[in-house]
Order: sequence, then C-alpha cells, then structure tokens
Amino acid sequence: MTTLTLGAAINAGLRQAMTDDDRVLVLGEDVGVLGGVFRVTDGLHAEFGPDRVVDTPLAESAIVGTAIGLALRGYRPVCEIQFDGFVYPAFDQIVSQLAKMRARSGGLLKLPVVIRIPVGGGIGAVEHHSESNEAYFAHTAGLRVVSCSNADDAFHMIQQAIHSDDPVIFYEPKRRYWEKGTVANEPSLGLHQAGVLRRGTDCVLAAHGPTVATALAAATAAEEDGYSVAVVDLRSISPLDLSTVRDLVRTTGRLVVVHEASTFFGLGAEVAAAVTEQCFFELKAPVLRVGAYNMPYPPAQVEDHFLPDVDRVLDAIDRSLDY
Amino acid sequence: MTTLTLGAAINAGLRQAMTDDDRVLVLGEDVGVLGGVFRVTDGLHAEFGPDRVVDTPLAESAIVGTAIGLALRGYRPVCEIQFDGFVYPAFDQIVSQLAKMRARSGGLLKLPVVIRIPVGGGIGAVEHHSESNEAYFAHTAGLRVVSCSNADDAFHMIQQAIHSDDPVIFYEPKRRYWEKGTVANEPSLGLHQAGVLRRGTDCVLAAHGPTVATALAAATAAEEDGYSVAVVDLRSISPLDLSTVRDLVRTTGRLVVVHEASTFFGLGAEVAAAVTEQCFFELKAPVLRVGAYNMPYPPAQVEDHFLPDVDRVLDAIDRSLDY
Amino acid sequence: MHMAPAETPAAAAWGRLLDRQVEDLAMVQFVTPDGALTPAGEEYGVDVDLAQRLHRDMVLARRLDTEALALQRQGELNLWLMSWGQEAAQVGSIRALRQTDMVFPSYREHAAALCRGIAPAELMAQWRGIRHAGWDPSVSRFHIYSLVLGTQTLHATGYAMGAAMERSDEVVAVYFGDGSSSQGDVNEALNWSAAGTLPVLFFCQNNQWAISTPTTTQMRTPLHRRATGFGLDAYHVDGNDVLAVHAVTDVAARRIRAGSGPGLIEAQTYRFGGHSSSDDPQRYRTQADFDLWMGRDPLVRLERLLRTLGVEDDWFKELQEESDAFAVDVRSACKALAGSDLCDLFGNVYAEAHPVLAGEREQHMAFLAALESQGEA
Amino acid sequence: MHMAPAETPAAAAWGRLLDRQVEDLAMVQFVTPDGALTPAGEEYGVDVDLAQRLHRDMVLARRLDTEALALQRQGELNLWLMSWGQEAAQVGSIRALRQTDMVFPSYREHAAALCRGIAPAELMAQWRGIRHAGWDPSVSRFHIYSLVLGTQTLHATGYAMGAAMERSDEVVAVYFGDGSSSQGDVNEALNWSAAGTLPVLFFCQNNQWAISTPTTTQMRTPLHRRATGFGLDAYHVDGNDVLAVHAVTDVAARRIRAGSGPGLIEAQTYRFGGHSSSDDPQRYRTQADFDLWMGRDPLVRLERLLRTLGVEDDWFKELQEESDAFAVDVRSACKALAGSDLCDLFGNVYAEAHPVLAGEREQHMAFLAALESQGEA
Ligand SMILES: Cc1ncc(C[n+]2csc(CCOP(=O)(O)OP(=O)(O)O)c2C)c(N)n1
Ligand SMILES: Cc1ncc(C[n+]2csc(CCOP(=O)(O)OP(=O)(O)O)c2C)c(N)n1
Ligand SMILES: [Mg+2]
Ligand SMILES: [Mg+2]
Repeated sequence: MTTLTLGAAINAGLRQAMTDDDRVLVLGEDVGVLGGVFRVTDGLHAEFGPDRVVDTPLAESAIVGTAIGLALRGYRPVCEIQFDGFVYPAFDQIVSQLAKMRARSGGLLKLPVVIRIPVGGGIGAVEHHSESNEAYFAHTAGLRVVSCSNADDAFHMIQQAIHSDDPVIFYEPKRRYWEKGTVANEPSLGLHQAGVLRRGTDCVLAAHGPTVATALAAATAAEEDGYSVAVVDLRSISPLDLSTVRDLVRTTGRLVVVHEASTFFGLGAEVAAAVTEQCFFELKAPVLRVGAYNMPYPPAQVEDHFLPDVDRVLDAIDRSLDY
Repeated sequence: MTTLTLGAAINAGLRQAMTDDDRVLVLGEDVGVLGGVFRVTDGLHAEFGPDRVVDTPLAESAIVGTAIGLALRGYRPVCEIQFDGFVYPAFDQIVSQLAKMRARSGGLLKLPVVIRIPVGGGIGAVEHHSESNEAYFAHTAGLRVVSCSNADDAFHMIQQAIHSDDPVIFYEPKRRYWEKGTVANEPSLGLHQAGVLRRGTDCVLAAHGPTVATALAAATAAEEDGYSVAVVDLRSISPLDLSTVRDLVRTTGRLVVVHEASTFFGLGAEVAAAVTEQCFFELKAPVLRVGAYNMPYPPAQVEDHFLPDVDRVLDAIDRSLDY
Repeated sequence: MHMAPAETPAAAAWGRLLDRQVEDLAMVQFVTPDGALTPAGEEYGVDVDLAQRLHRDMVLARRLDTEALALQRQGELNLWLMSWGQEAAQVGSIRALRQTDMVFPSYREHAAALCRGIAPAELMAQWRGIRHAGWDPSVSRFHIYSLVLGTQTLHATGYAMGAAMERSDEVVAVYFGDGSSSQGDVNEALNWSAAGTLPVLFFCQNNQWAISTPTTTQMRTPLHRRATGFGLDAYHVDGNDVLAVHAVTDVAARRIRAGSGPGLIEAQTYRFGGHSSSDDPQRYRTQADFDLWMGRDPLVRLERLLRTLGVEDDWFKELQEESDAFAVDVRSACKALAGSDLCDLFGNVYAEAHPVLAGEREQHMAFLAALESQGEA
Repeated sequence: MHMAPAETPAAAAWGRLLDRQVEDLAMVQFVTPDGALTPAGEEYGVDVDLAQRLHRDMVLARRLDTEALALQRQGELNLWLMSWGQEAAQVGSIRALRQTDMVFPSYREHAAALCRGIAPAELMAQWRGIRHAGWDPSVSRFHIYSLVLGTQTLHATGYAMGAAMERSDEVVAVYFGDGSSSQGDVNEALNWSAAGTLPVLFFCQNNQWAISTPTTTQMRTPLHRRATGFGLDAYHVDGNDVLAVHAVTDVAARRIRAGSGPGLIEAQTYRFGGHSSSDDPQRYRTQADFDLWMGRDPLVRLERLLRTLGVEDDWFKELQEESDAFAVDVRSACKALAGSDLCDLFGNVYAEAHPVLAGEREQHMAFLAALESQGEA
C-alpha cells in the first residue's frame, strides 16, 4: 500500500511489467530521454536502456505498425500516443491491422500490443489535445478498450493490459495525472470488470476515466438534496461489464451515463441501448446521457462550460427522477 | 422519369453536378480512364477531361488532404475511396482536418468535399472489401453522413451532397449497384430526411443503404404472418431524422434497427438511445438491433450467415412483439 | 527534365545548386530477352543447377496461376490475382534469402509463397472465400497477405527492430508494388528503417501499373532513386531476369546481414494479366505494350539460356509432366476446400475470454436452433 | 557510411552498384555568424534596404516572442511556442514570396505571420484559449495553424493542384519541421506534388529537434537529399542567414513559377527556447549545444553586417523604440483578448442547418436558464 499520483502509478506499473518480462518494450515520441511529455515513462530509459524504451521518429502509423511487427516476433510493445488527437494517423494500422490480424489469421497470431493514450480535456490545452475517442475503438472488433480513473486502477490495469494477449487501447485521463491515491499490492478487479464506487437506491451514474470524479462529486451533492445515487466506474469500455451496471439499475430503475465524448454515437448510446434491452421493465426513466455536444472540442476558455460538470449531471439526475 | 441501376444513377448525378458547376471535380484511384472499379465514374474522364476527373496516386490520406486544399481554393471535390476498408489511411485528414476545419477557423472556412464510399458486404469479396464504418464518421462532429439505397435517391442525394457546403460522407451500397429503379426528375426529400417506404401499425423497421431491401422483404414476409410492419429508410445517418422515426414509433410502440455494421457502438445504439429517450412511455418493447456481431467481417463463404437477413429481422420482430 | 526558369541574375548564380541531380541507376541484366548472356551475366557466370531450380519454380508458379484463373472462371474461386509475368522477380528474390528470413508479402506473391512451401490449397483458400489467410506464418516464415496496400512494410520494419535488438543476422524481406509506394506507410517504413539501420530488404515489383494507373502517375522519379534519398542501398534490376534478380538480392541481403542498414530492390517487370480476374486491362493499356513485354517473358528467356547451356529436352519434358500433375492436384485441392462455420469464427477474434462476443455467439446459436425448429415445425 | 559486407565474388562484382550515392548539397551561406560576407554573399551582393527591412521584421518577431513568453509566465497565455532563433528562416522565406502566394504554416511561424500582417492579438488568441485560430486566411493568404503535424503539406498540395489547373503562376508555400518530415502525409505530399509537377514550395525549418528527439533519430540522410530522391528541386541553406534564405527562396520560387514543379528548401536552424513554454530543453540537450548556436544568432549576425555596411546607430535605436512600443501593444492586446460564449460556437460547426446540433444548442440554453433561475431561487 503506497500513495502515488495517477501518472506515477502508471510509471510504476510500466516499470513492474518491464521488470517482470523483458519482452515488454515501450515506444513512442519523446518517451525516452525526456520521459514523455507527461513524464509517464520517466526514468524507464535510464533503467532499461534505449532498446527497450524507444524514442521513435515522429510517425504514429509507424509506431503502431512497427509494434505489430515486434509483437509478431514475440515482444509485448507498449506504444505511447502523445495526445488523443494524434492517434488518427495510426487509425488504419490499429483498425485494419492490429484489431483484425488475429481473426484474419484464423486465430493463429496473437497481438499483445498496448496503446496508451492520454485522453480528454480540462487542462487548458490547444486544439487536438483534449479529445475523447473511445467510441471509435470500442466499435472496432478485435480491440479491447479500457480507461482508468485513479492511481490504484492505473497501476494494476496497465499491467493487466500488458499481460493481455489481445491488443488493448489504454486510456489515461490526463487531467487526473496529478491526483493522488493509494495503490494496493494486488488488483481487486479483473481488467474488464466495472467497479461499484458508491451504492445508492434512487439513481445510478455510470462513468469512466476523467468523469468518474465528476460523477462522485455529483452523487455527493445529490445526497445533500436527499437522493441516494450509486456510482459505477465502468473501467472497461470494450467489452462492457454490463452485468454490474444491470444489477445496480435493477434496484434504482434509473441510469445516467456520463462521459466527455460526444453523446451522438458515443458510449452512452451503447450503454443505454443494451441496458434498456435487458432491463426494459425495471427502468422508471429512459437512460440519460451527459456528454459533449456534437461539436469539435472548443477553445480552452470555454471548456469548463463544455465538459460535463456536476451541474449538468445533477440536472440529468433531476430529469431522470422527474419521469 | 427514367430507369437506371443504382450505380448508373450515381454516374448520372455526378455528370449532372459537373455540368451544372465547373468547380466540381472528381478524384480518386482509377476513377479516370477506367471509370472506377465499379464503373461509377464511367465516361466522366472522356467528357470532362483529366483536370476535372483526376486519376490520383495511390494514397488515400493525400486524396482527402488535397481535396481539402482544393476546397479551400473554391472547388467542390468529390473523392472516391475505392472500397470501405481503404478509408482508414485518410482517417486523420477526415477527422482532424476535414471535419474540424470550419469550427477551427471560427466558421470562416467552408469545406464542400464529398467522400464517396462503396460500402458493405454481400458481393463475395476478400477481406477489407465489405466493411460498414458509418459509426466512425457519424460520431465525428463536423461531418454529414448519408447513405442511399436505391437509384432515385442515389441520383438526387449525390447532387444534394455536392451542393452542400459541408463535408459529406456518401455511402453507396455496393451490392445494390446493379439494382434498377426509376429516377424522378426532382428529389422528393431533402438530403437529411428519412423516407417512409411502408406504413404499418405493429412494428417499425429502420434501415439504411444495403439493408433497406432486407427490411422491406422482412416486412412483406411478416405481413404474410399477419403483422403490419412499417419500414423507414433513414437515408441520413448524421444528422439523424429522428422526428420521422419517432412519429412512426408513437403509433407502433416497437422499433427494430437493421444495419450491417457491428451493433456494439453502432447506429442501432444511437437510434435506440435517442428514440427511447423521446418515446419512453410509448415504447412497448425495447428498441432491438439487428446488425453484425462484434467481429471482423468474415470470409465470403459465410457472409450470408453473417449479414442481417430476412430471418434475423423476422426473429427480432418476433422478439419485439413478444414483450 | 526541368523547364528553364526566367533567367535572372539570382537564378543564374544559384541555378547550379540544382545541378547535382541523382543519376538513375542502370538496370542490372544478365540474360537478354532472347536468352543470351549480357557482359554482366558473363562476368557473374551461370550456376546451371541453380538456374534449373529457379526455372522449375517459375514453371510451377505459372501453372498455378493458369489453373487458378481457370478455376475462377468456373466459379470455384471468387477472385484471383495472377502473378503471371512476375515469376522471375518473386522466385529470384525469395530463393536468394534464407528459409529462416521472415517475409512480409503483399497479395500477389504466389510464386514466392510456393517457394516457401505454402500449398496451393492454402493459397487458394483466401480467394475461394474460405479463410482470410490460408497458411501458418510460423511454419513458412511467410506472413499472411496484406491487402491494405503498404501496411506490411511497417510490420517488416518492426520485425526487423527485434532482429536488430537481438543482434541477429536475419534479413526481413517485404514485397510491395509500384502503386503502393505512394502510400504514407511505405515512406514511413523506408525512413524509419534507414534511420534505425534496420535489416529490411524492400522489394518492389514495379509492374508499371496499379490497376489502371501507370507508374508515371504515381511518381516523378524511379523508386530506387527515392530510396537512395532516404539513405537506403538501392538496386535496379531487370525483374524478368531471374538470374539477375537472384544475384542482386544476394548482394543486397549480404550487405544487410553485415549491418549496413536497409536496402531496396526495384525490379522492373510487367503483369501480363489483368489486375485481378475482375479486371479488363484493355480498358487502359495497349496491345503494343502487352506484346512488347510478352517478348520479355521471364520463362522463355531462361529456357532459351538453359537450352543454349546444354540442358536437354528431356529435362524440359519431365518438368512439363510434373507441371501437368501439379495442375491436377491444384484443381482437386481447390474443389476440396471447404470452410468452417460462422460459429467457429467467434473464437478467432480474441485470444482471451470476451463476454460480449461470447454472448453474441450464444445468441447466434439460439437463433440457428430456433430457425431449425421452425423449419421442422 | 556503410559497413563493408562480407567480401564474396558476388559482392565484389556488384558492390559498385552502390557507389552512386547522392552527395549532400553544400549549405548556402551569405553572411557568417560574425557578420562577414562569404564569397557567395559577395557574389550575390547585398541590397541594404532589403536587409534593413528584414532586420526589422526579425526584431519585431523576436520581441513578440519575448513578450508572449512573459505573458505565458504571468498566466495570460496558456501556452506559447517560440520562434526564437528561427526568425531568419521565416522572415527570409516569406518575404521572398508574393503577398498573393498562399502560405500553409505549421504552428511556430509567428515571424512569418507578422510579415503577412497578422496582428499579435490574432496570433495570441489561439494560445490564450480564446479561439482555435485567430485570423482570416482569405485576408492574409496565410492559412490557420495546423497542429496535427504534417497535415498541411497535403492541403498545400491540393491548393497547388488548383493553381496548376488554372495555369496560374502562384507559388503555394508550406512550412513544416524536421520531425514532421517523418510523417506519412509529408512524404505523400512530396511525392504527389512531384508526380503532378505542382507549384509547391516546401520549406523545412530544420531546428534539429522535435521536442526532445534529435534529427538523427528521425532520418538517416538530410531532408534535402530525400527531396531530390522524390524528384523535387532541393536547396540547403543556412537558416540563420536571412539574406541567404531570401535569395534561395527567390530562386526556388522563380523556378516553381516557371513550371518546373515543386521545390524543397531545408533551412538549417535551431530553436533557442524550449519546444513550448511547458518544455524544459535542459532535459535533453546540452549547454554547449545551446552556446554554439547562440553564437549563430540570426539577428546578431545581420546587425553586425548592417553596421559594417554603414547603417547608423540611430537606425538601430529607432528600431529599438519601435520594438518597445510594439511590446506595450502586444501586452495590452493580449489582456484585452476576451472570447466568445460556448453558445456562439454551435453555429461554427456546419455551414448549413443541422437539427441535432440545433437541438443540443437549445438544450444547453435551457440548462443555462435553469441553472440561473436556480441560482436566483
Ligand atoms: C489502402 C488501399 N487502397 C486501395 C486499395 C485497392 N487496390 C488494390 S490493389 C491496387 C493497386 C496496387 O498496385 P501496386 O501496388 O502497383 O501492386 P500490383 O497490383 O501492381 O501488384 C489498389 C488500388 C487497397 N487494396 N488498399
Ligand atoms: C501527428 C502529431 N503527432 C504528435 C504531435 C505532438 N507534437 C507537437 S510538436 C512535436 C514536435 C514537432 O517537431 P518538428 O516537426 O521538428 O517541429 P518544431 O516543433 O521543431 O518546430 C510533436 C511530437 C503532433 N502535434 N501531431
Ligand atoms: Mg503495380
Ligand atoms: Mg524541429
């Protein structure tokens, strides 16, 4: 049991995985000497050397494409994409190659590649540095997509992702990198299990990554108004741990999904559709979604109004309770 | 009023648009002398010359990237992506540049670019040639996404897409290219309006592109079993014409969405979430989804079992009616 | 090559900046189309035994192609892309590598695949729509085909990063076409492998067409020149001359094994057939072009040379018989190819348990069962 | 440059294939770091009036940079990326173009932007988080910044396709960095523009670093050599020598206007500051490196030359005063920059009506209204 920031917890998890298995490599832009622009790989280059912590040329498609080649040779590469908005040049390698290669080979090949992506807004960044693109990858068969929200999960989930024989998109909530938390020695959940952070009887909030803290704050605020609100940290976006959500919804009959990505074709839609199908008669209100509007992430000056905040979540809870 | 195949109708629509406005250009791989691998641009090179019908180098990112440059100069480029599975190398240019450039410029710039994509399965093709990727683009703010299902729509919608001052992803159902239909002189609907193809009182089927014919066949089959099933051709995927769907659902209380893409994070999820939110008390059953399983498109030999067919749609109607 | 600029004093003074253009490499050729040795061929010498083996590889590869196209026409294959005309480029190059060198093909490398022991049935499975890939790359050290153009060049580069890290003397070979060289991925691979001094051998079959698009539309300079610009060792070879391809590949591979970094071979060739069985090349290229290249057939030229060098008629007859027997096998192997069930494919997507997919599989099985019981009812 | 391969007869015979390596271009320099004219500079001659104007551009650009960094440190800007050290590369190149030539910048081209009449406030708006782009490209013919590296090279290429089609004699210029040259897009643009003989001028500021990654990690050969390989006219210039940059750009632009196809200028330079205001360059580069390049400061060198050529102290003093006044304007302009409301942004996404977004806007307004009435309650 130790206390770390979320960023340092990922660093520690990477170090542990590299120590445990020398087939684990880290590659990306500025991950070596600099330790990454968020310092998540700090010290790894000094400790494991330039063969295992590779400062690459500036080409995302090649980062993922060469990681595929490395994986085919038996390595377990962990790629860093510097910011969410820079993963798209690698989209073809991720979607057509990384995701599909196992199925294409008839199940012969395995591709244990992790792609780490600092994700989301809230740090006052310029354009392309605050995107939430989990829906693209969740809609892509062959990938696993996970999202950590706190130091403990960060430490364990990065290792679980590296241990997975399947490709994993690993989201890191960049505005939470500096938040501290205690880290247990052993993981309490599997990589693809949701975590129930708070029980409640009136309504359930489902969130992941950066909006988990928002959901918790909203639940606390709602309590002051006399409502008992449960919070579930989805943790895994693909596959979704629907049974955990469903069990909570069966008690409350109400569910609000909170995420930073656009609601249109986003995570909230999938959760809403699936939960509604499975809990049709238990639902007292439609599943509501709180997320981004259908516009590109706006300039930093207005991001506080754009990001789902406690007020918007409370408003959704109210609307749900009003049904 | 004339009879054309769907492919020929797009060809005629392109010819009309190019005749009407000499800023309209066509560019893509093999679109010139060959007329495209599906012959959709047949004859345009001979008629309009190599400046306006451009056989490009083999690079999708550059096709879209140069189209953006042409649009900034006042042209209205129509790009052809040879097959659905080859749009991903252009993903960054589409998502970060084409979609966002207007918003990024504060509304100053306009990007009237159309990207034509032959889409979907059913022609016995090899891998990467049968994909349905509308969800990626629908989740991308700044784009418009449309899908034609018949010759009449194909002829008019391609022209409406070209007239649009916004970027449009234009899906062409490749297995329907050879199906004939009558083409009216004037369009009956706006580009983003859904079309009600069949009225019914028990259940609504919503489909687009290649699965519209499947939905119609299922509705006919259901009629034989004594059920009255409505069919709506969504036509526009982003924005969605929800009010048309909603009006139908208010009568029936039941909705099944049919598409070829994976259901997980797909169109059906968005339609289900949105319709459920708006028609919560009218729904007699949860919105059900018939689409692909969460796996890469399989080898051609089993595609008939993979694609949503009449039986799977009927099964979903049954399940809906059973609630 | 360049239009003269308006002559100003500045332009005059600094025009010389541009004088140092790269010269294109002369194309290496050992055997002329009519089967005679060139001076270079004389100098290098002919290993007749090797030449016979290469000839056999080419003859069988061509036979597979002919049979497969016929099978496609009969509806036994959905599609076929012939390597017809490119046998020398493929056979000459792959036979100069070690069996342990990993190869990343594109999708037209059937001749190379056969040399790696991949069975015709394994090759045809993909085009009959049975499987996406028919063979096990860990056995043949020949990766599955990549249909998304150029993507495999980066996989080869990554694989070679591993080889370099392990101080292995492997060469990692990757095949791609002239058209594919316009893709960003291919250029990233050229650059990345050069910057990292990686043991990659890029082998471009410049068959002059990417479907209907000629090489002149793709690029201004020949590809080997571009490769030199990136810092690769570049070679230009007559791709229809199997002996020259073999020799040049041998040199390139040796240099790469010795640690000099990546190399690129541009093999000048021509595809005799359409792009695929769906393509009609007469829409975009001339009969004269076709006839010209028919006169440069790689098999004809080697047969002429071998006969000149004293290889007897009997040997060619035996080869013909072998080829006929092979053709029978190809046809029956193709027709025997039956696939798996959709239900089996759910298990191929992920290496580890996946609840969503498992649920979908159950759903599908239930649907099938319901359908069947309805059918019975 | 290459390790010797194991010497075999084949390798010996064919090793000469590799002898024709491209020579790197000598770097054009007119003014040495201590302000003396080189023989080339002597030959070309100095237009003192032009030199003074370029100097003024550089001084003001540097002042903007200094002020903006200070404003960032005071919390008035969220981020700032300095062009400090690269003023000569930017000013020399853009001033050699016509005002009507369209320019596609990357994100560090503040010196170039100022030359195009873009106001400091317009430049700072983006980094203050007010807008994504602060100016109207149709006025300045300077496109908005592209932060996704290299993407703008394709936009320039497409824009140039239009120019070529219209038989215009425009040059379309595009700026990018050494690191960005590893991106697929940039290489696609080099290839596409060469294949199409398009009027694009690629201008690479090789400042030797991409954040912490040195150019040696990005590439094996200098970029100008790669460009030659693609078939572009390539130039290599001292990027800290504004007169040389101006002259070389002038030559390149003339050739492009005359229809000779694209050109690439590699300007050797150095960024004095961190990658951005968030970056600490001491983590990855040495003081010695910094000091070396400080000795090659573009402003110092031109000032020395100008003084040698007889430009009086007064002129420099006046410039200093102008710069001080400019600094005051910059500071107040920055602080005056206030943005729009989120509500206004809904209208910027699509040019035409969009029901989903319109609905969301309404929803948002209703939410705000409710919030407000709650606040009142
Ligand atoms: C990314 C991508 N874009 C387009 C295609 C469609 N396509 C298949 S083969 C081909 C031409 C390839 O030409 P080349 O690389 O010269 O290889 P060749 O077929 O001549 O062997 C095209 C355009 C594809 N497979 N992948
Ligand atoms: C596609 C993409 N990947 C990564 C980044 C993050 N990033 C911003 S600037 C930069 C370095 C760019 O180096 P260079 O092209 O040499 O330009 P310089 O900053 O030196 O002017 C990186 C990696 C980005 N903006 N875009
Ligand atoms: Mg070719
Ligand atoms: Mg740089």
